[in-house]
Amino acid sequence: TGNEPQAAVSSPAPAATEGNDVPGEKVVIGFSAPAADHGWIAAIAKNAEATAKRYGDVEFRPVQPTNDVNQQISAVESLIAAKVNALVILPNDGQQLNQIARRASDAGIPVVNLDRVFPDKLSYRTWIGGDNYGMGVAAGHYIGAALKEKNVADPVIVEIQGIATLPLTQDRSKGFADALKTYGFRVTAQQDAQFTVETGTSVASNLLQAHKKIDALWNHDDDQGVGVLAAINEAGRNEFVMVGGAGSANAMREIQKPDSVLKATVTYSPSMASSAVKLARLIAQGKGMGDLVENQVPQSITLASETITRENVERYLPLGFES
Amino acid sequence: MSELLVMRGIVKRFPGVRALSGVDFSVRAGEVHCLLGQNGAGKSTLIKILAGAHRPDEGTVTLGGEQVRMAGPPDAIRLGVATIYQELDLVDGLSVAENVFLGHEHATFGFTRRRAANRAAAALLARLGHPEISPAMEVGRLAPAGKQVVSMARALSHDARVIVMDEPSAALAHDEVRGLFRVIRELTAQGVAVVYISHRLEEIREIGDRVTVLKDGRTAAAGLPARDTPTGRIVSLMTGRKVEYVFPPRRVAAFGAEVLRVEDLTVPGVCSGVSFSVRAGEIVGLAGLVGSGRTEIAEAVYGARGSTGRVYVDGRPVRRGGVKRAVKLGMGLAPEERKAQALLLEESLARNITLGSLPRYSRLGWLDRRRERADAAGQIKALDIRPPDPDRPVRTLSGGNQQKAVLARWLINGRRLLLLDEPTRGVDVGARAELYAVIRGLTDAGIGVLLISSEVPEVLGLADRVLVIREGAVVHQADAADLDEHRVLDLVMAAQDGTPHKEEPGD
Amino acid sequence: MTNHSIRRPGRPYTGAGLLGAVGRARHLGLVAALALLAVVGLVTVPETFATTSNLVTVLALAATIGVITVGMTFVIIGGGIDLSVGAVMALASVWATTLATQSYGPVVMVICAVLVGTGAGLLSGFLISYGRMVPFIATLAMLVAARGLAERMSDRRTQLLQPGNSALVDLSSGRVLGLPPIVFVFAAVVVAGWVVLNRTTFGRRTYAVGGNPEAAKLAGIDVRKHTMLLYGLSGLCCGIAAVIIMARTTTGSSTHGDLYELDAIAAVIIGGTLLTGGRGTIGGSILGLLIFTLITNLFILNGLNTSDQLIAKGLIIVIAVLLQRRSLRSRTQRDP
Amino acid sequence: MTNHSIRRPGRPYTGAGLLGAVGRARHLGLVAALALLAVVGLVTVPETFATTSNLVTVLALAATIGVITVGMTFVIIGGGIDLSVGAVMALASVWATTLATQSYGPVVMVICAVLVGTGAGLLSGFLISYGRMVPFIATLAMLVAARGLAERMSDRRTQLLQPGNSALVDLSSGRVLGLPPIVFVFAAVVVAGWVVLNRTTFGRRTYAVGGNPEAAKLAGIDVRKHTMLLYGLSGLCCGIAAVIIMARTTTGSSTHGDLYELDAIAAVIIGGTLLTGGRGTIGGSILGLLIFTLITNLFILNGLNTSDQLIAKGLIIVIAVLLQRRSLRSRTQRDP
Ligand SMILES: Nc1ncnc2c1ncn2[C@@H]1O[C@H](COP(=O)(O)OP(=O)(O)OP(=O)(O)O)[C@@H](O)[C@H]1O
Ligand SMILES: Nc1ncnc2c1ncn2[C@@H]1O[C@H](COP(=O)(O)OP(=O)(O)OP(=O)(O)O)[C@@H](O)[C@H]1O
Ligand SMILES: [Mg+2]
Ligand SMILES: [Mg+2]
Repeated sequence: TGNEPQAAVSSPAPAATEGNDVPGEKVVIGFSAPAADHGWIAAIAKNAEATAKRYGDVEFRPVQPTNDVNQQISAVESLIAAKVNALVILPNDGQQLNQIARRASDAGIPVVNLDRVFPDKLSYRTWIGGDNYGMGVAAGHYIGAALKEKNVADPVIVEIQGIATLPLTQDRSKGFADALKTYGFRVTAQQDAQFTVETGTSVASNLLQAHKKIDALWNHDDDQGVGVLAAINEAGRNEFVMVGGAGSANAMREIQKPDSVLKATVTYSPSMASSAVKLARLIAQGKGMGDLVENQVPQSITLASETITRENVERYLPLGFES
Repeated sequence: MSELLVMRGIVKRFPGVRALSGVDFSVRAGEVHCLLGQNGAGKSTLIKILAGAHRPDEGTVTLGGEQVRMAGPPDAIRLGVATIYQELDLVDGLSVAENVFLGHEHATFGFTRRRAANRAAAALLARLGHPEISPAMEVGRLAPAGKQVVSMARALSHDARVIVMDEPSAALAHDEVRGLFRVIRELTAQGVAVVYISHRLEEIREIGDRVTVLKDGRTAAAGLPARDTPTGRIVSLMTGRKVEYVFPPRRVAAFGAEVLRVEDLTVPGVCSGVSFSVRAGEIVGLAGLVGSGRTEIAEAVYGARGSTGRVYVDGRPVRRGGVKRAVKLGMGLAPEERKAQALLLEESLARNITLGSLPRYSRLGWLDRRRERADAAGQIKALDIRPPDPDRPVRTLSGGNQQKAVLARWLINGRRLLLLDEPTRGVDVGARAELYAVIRGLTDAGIGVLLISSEVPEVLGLADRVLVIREGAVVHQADAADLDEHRVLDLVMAAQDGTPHKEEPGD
Repeated sequence: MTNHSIRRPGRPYTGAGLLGAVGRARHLGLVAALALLAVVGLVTVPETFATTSNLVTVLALAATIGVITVGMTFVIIGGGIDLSVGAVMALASVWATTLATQSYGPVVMVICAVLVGTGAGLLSGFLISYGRMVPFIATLAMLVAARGLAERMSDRRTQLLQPGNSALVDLSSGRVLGLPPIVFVFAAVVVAGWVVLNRTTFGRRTYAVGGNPEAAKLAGIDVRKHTMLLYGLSGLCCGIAAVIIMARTTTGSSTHGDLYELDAIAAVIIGGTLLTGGRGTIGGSILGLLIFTLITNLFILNGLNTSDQLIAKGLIIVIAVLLQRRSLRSRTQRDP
Repeated sequence: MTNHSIRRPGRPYTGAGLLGAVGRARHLGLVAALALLAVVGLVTVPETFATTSNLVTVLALAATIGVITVGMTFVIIGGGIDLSVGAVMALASVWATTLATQSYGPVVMVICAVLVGTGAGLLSGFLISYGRMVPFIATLAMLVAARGLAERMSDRRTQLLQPGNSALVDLSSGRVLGLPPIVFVFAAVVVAGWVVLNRTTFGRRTYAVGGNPEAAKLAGIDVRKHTMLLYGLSGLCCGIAAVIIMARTTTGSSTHGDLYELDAIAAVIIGGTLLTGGRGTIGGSILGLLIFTLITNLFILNGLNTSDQLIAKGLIIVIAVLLQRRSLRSRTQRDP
């Protein structure tokens, strides 16, 4: 929804970190992420860049985003060769890029691993990312509770995943299934889309045909959710509860509407990219995190996955990303 | 009589070749003007300039007293010049009627009026003596002769002042040429000028009024009377030397052992129960009308077409395993449509020549390119292929030289048996005589030849023995010396009412 | 004269009346494959498959690529190929949903999408016919550039339709005679495509340009202009497809139509159009497309997972084509 | 022998020694484009572009698709097309990294990848030559099925190399004469491809089969078998590429090689090989590929934003091709 004027970059106000925000030594931060072919990743890239720009002591060096692992490896290689002071990497696949991250670390360049995790702890200095499993759990709990409340027995629960081959998708689904199990429910049907609006529409419209009555639907990604909602409206269906994922501004506005099937979304905020750049700067400058006692930035930071509903949506709106 | 069309000082250069270097050519209304010349003399190039398909580098074209400049084929069509090209210029996926009217369709606001087009096409086809060709039929399903008829219908469909025909008879059978001539006479009677290109001198004698001879891209002689100029003079104008338009003498010695033996060959729907044999040193000719199934017989013998029956080369069976086995056993086929079936047009002459004998030049798959080139060059010289440049893409050679390249492919490779399907189609008089000598020379070396030709004199003159094919069956078999043209034509065209022709034993 | 004597009897020329029958026979394999899929649907998911709403869903799904497939059929019959269709559709959808365009209302948006599509198509066509570029490369360049431009224009965001323009959404969610209007748009494009291809000089010349460009040129056809127009037509179809996708997803986005080129080309080729040009039918392409769409629909109705879907899809393609080949072979027997 | 007598004087025999010169002339446009890119690199990012490590990066990146491009060149010269390359590479990488295979050590893994690739290629080839399927469709089916199978085998997970098999990783991270071994693998495949295409009967037949299959058949070449072998060769290259990608990423995955088919085909065509078959060179394909790789590299070094990159890439493709066309036209003038 790029039609609205761009909301301010979603990152927490630098209140307590005042001390850390004073200019330090000049550092070059390299940044590599998958191709920004959908809203969430686009928000990641934008947040990272915008945050970097706010610091006079940071030279931001993004490389061509790509969905090809082979190319991302080369991109990171070129950053290593350019001897940047720190690297922020959101790999297409943590395992496939592990080797090159490891090479960076071995070359003395601290790597801030964003979101998709490298299997080898020697490959990165700090990991920051969302909680995919937790997302599934949050969505599962919301749906489980809602259905229990309505006293539905043997509910039809449909899940629309993102790209099926990503580990994060598998984590989300596992969390979702595990949480549902605690209510004695299970997923009736599961299909994967490609994180794009259009694939969301086609998968959803077919799924709606397969199940004439649905009780709950979890869609992993609010970007493709635009398409899923379009398909639901087109089919004129509203008998079920829908939960989204990631927390886009658009989804939040939808949640605000009383008649929308979208009742909630579980966050997976791209603000993590802003934090990652901040962390990279601190690490490169040898600083710690102001609020913490330690002198150094921690080794891993997992964002909580929060559940946004009509009750609390006002609070989250400013953080929502425009998909 | 005034000249309707005058071309003066026409020069056309292609990269590396000067196809025309100053041609003068003029045609009167109501005459049939024949254009003669060896392969590569520049006939097709000249008429393509007339048709607007090529732009001349120098020279002028005057039509009806006005100098014209043609930017493309539409200009020529508008000025009243219609052309039947040497290479069939039809679209296989369209119907006969659509091909006839391609570019000037019967249409209202862009919507085609198919009924009107079909009717008009049917009328044209009937005028050409082919009412049996349906205007709605897909052209791709027609035999070459049928396509030629459609090309002619297209030329007639334009209200033309000049109709150019580039070797229209090459794909036609004897009686079809007759139909063509009737139409040409009708046209000239209406004052249309016809430019007629052919390598068959008899045709020129019959239909032509005047003759212009091209040689090496220049006008060697213009406006000769077609009927009275002695053949020797025409040939020497074309070739620059004296060529005897005669067939080489037959061998008198006895033939060798049987090279090819065909028993009970049947191609479903085309031919059935065909049996014959070819002996070493013998030329066996297949005479028949277009569509009688001669090509299919040759292809079936060669293993390129599904069939039943038995084929032996030197007593060894050639069945299953297809063409590869046939080639291995020493057969070679020069197919009827050389561009579509024989040549790699973009590849060099040398590579085309050695295509059939790659195993000869390879050791463990590795090519001995020096020997390959040397052998190819040898054949180019032996057959006098012009220009004698082994690296020139075959596409840029004239038709006759392309045909020689196909022959060279098999000569290089020491064959036991050659199947030649219309080997002289589109080949000029001089080259033809050379080809005849080459073919005869092969048999002297002990090779057997199966010759298919639609020109009866050629079959009679070159073959030792003739098989007459009608509707896919051998209806007669005799020594060539015992047959004459009338007898053969009688045999090939005999009505289907249980004709009394008995099969006679060979020899 | 005596010509009848030179034709072997028993081998009649296929006359006009028979052409239709041949046409039908030509698609026999495809129709068989489609019928087979329908039977599979009726057997495995009887209660959901044959419902009106499911058939509407299949048609609505087919509509977007379907419209593109019509344009692609023209291009391929004309001897070319258009890899840029998905990207051009995305660009058209993005351009039509910019705030500036949206402020003029739905009609202008539709016109904008169609113009952008046609313009992009004509540009590819220009590069191919006057710039003498290979179609594969020129349209690949257009693919890359159009996606890039779409990303730039949209700042990589999904552009939602403004509330005032919901008339556009009614194209998909409204019902006319029980069907969403986009299905009629799809049908109209198919019919128009068929008429143009079979009943106009433009269509017939397309066969000539693809089948034998040299002959077409000699017949006085402006092959270059015609080629350019073919790509323009394909672009026009992409523009219409953009309208459909906007109606269906309520958005314009640079990610729309990813890999549509492969699906459209595959549908055209399965439908019996030759990649070498000069032959093909709109009907075959649409049948090919419906097969693809139905396969996906059946898989999802049956709850198959995507990996298995992929394997099965590969097998089905092979089987459908082999079936078709068999039905073709029995008509025109060829040499081995 | 007596060759000198029949040669036209002004036109020297293009023997082995001169082949290079002709090759250079033929690819003049490509070389110019490459040089232009190099100049752009030297001007915009002088301190990073011309470093050894950057050149190694470029070559290592080019290696995977490069190997595939060699196979693709054969297939396209032979008149076909192979859409399945990326998927077959992925399948080979997954198969070779299953735990069962990994337990036999790196040598078996390499053999496994190569065999799987070749097998898949031969299967496509079989469908095309003996099943008479259109190459586009047969290899599309193989693409879909191979990805599905790879997803199934790997359970959609990325399969890491076991520590015991790190010898494979050395192919990418080790250095021989200052270069990673995969660069030598790439070079070896290119040289082998060139030799086979230009110096063996197999290569000569490939041109014949692609240029005029009917003529090839009548000249005694087993066109079907040869066609099948061509796809087998392409599959073999995919197997080798799988080894390279395993070395580079330390993983096997069903997502490897996504859309490599487009890149490889584009490189081949930019390199001057005709999609209609019968003509083309390995050298051109590799130049085409290096251009693509260099463009990417320059973009990375310059930190351009993606959308602009896409637009620029589209323009560069057009310019490179037009450049090449110009250099070609000046050599062989055409009629209007
Ligand atoms: N497009 C072309 N490019 C290069 N050379 C050409 C081209 N067309 C014709 N030529 C050359 O021009 C010369 C004249 O060819 P043309 O086809 O006019 O001969 P022709 O008299 O029609 O011969 P034929 O009797 O064999 O048809 C030949 O040397 C031929 O190789
Ligand atoms: N591939 C084909 N499919 C259908 N019919 C064919 C095919 N090839 C040939 N025919 C038909 O078979 C018949 C025999 O043709 P064939 O070419 O053998 O005749 P021919 O005696 O060799 O005459 P020509 O002088 O033209 O070579 C013709 O009626 C022709 O139309
Ligand atoms: Mg000629
Ligand atoms: Mg014949």
